[in-house]
Amino acid sequence: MTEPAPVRPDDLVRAVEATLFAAEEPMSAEAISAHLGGANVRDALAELAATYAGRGVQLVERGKRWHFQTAPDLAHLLRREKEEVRRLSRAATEVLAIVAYHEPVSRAEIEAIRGVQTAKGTLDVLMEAGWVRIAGRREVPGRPVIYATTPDFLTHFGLESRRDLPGIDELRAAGLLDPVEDALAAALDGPDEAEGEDGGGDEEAADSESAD
Amino acid sequence: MTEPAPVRPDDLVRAVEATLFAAEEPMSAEAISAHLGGANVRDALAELAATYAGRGVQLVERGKRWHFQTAPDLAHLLRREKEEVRRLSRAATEVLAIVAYHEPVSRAEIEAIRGVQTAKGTLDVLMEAGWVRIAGRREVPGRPVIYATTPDFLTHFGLESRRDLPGIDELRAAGLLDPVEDALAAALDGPDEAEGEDGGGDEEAADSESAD
Amino acid sequence: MTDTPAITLPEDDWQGVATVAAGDEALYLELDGWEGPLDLLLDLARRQKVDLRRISILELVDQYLTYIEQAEALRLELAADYLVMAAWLAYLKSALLLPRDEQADPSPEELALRLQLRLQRLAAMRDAAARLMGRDRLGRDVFWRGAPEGLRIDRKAKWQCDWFALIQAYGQVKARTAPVVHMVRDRMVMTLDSALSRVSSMLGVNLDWMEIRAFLPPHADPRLRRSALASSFVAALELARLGKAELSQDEVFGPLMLRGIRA
Repeated sequence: MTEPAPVRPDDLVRAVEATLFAAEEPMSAEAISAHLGGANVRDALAELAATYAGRGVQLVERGKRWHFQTAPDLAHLLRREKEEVRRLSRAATEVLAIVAYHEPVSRAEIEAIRGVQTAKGTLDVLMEAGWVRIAGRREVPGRPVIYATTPDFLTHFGLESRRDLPGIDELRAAGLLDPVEDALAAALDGPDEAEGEDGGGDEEAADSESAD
Repeated sequence: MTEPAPVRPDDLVRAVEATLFAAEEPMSAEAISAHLGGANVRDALAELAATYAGRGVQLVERGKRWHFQTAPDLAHLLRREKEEVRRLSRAATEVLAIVAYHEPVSRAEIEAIRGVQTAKGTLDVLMEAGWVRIAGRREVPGRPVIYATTPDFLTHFGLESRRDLPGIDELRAAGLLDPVEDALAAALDGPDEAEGEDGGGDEEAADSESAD
Repeated sequence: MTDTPAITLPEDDWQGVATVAAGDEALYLELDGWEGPLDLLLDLARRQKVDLRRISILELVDQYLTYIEQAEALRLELAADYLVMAAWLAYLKSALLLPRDEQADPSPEELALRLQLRLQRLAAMRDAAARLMGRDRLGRDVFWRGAPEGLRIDRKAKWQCDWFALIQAYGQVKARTAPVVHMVRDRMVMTLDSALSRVSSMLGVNLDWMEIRAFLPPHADPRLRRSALASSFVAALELARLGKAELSQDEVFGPLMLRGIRA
């Protein structure tokens, strides 16, 4: 057998459906296409997602990768006796949130937000879980390693992209994702802002942020 | 997890769908029912099977147990074959030639002709390539397996039949039977000396050698 | 900024200590559970039950210092960073209460604001983490297919070999393993005696250097030529030994030159 023959259009939706059903991992549109002899699968994916919407099984996109999963509202029926999900320490959940909302972020920046040193094992646990990866080094003195989340993180937490992180727009608008120094400078700047860093100042920050 | 509450009828089809999707093994109707708080799932199973009929994924019953599977006509999508062109090794080429000239031939005979031991893998490669097959056993003590070429062998090498293989005399005339050492010596010798015992044959062999 | 730090709230909004008093014991037992002073401060601030932007830094400082003092009274061992924070907060409190010193830089209000901003950020991430963990998580709330068939790509070798390689291989097997037969053939030879007489007579008529091949009989059968060459060479050595000829060869395997010596 030579290179797979391109799949005919009328079979394409079925082929994409079967491929994703059989796959053991989420697949990008490119990977599906490569598997199916180079067919354009965008429309088929959209059609399938619409077909499955509202069913007990759904087709979802997470970080540009697609997979089938059970509908969230049926969780109570499917939850198994032994939970498959790794229990994270409070420190690990906080670090994960900080990485997700601030990425890419260095360890020093994580520690500045948490006010404590981060145990070596904390980031390791998140990397072992496949949710956090090293994303390079920051080009500042010392060239610290910086961390970011992975596609598996989005898959696990049911996020189509980082924009879906809960409350990220509000946090950004409130300046709560900016470093303390920036927020301090903004608060101490004009007399208006200084008047109420608790009030109008923040709202102005929100406006300017959302205009971005 | 406590006892699952009975599922409302309108959700039952979705629940059965999700349950079977997430199940690691095929489930009987009774098992599904027990999982869903005792609901009668027969109608739901029938409805689901009808819904999925003709899709890329199907709900099938096998020995009273239900499971989802990829549509049989799309099974080829699950196992893609990718071909890589590889050149036959020198040893395998020799073994193939010996089988072609001497078939049917046992491994011991191949080794006797080659003058070296033949790795088991070499014959396996030739059989994987589809050029050599097991042609039975020789009725001698030990009943060794004997090998012969296949029709694919003739096709691949563009031969009408094995009789098209050049005979020993033709090989000799082409200088292909000259031992490598002799041909080399002839090539290094002066033209006058080459005149000697072996005549012009050496020079032809030398040419073919140097053409390699 | 006004004289009173904006972050300080009216007294009547403050209701912290009463609730904490009952929980004293629990608080101490939890001390190990806090991840550092900022964590403890955030917990205390949240007990004020107001928006973090409106907490009273002064009250917060008092509460923190109270707990540290009580912990010390109970001889609980406190990590150094808790004590460092206590010292810093004590300084902050005094600076906030004292008449404003224009020279102070950074101003106590700025320090208080910085602390407040840090608490806000930590609180924001703590909330975000909780919301994240509460999402529909794979393997807990939503599930993969339980038994996917899996996609496999089998790599299959497509073997290549051509006709010439095949017969060449066979030829070489035959050549390599053909029994080597030595047959002594009845061959034409030139004896040493005849070579001696032929070479010495030719040297007599020619004074120049001559290549040894020139002494061989012309138009000889090729099989005879080889024998003649060998015999003539030995004859040349013999003549040289007798002082009747000179031999010269400029390089190894080069032409062997021969010249007669007049007696």
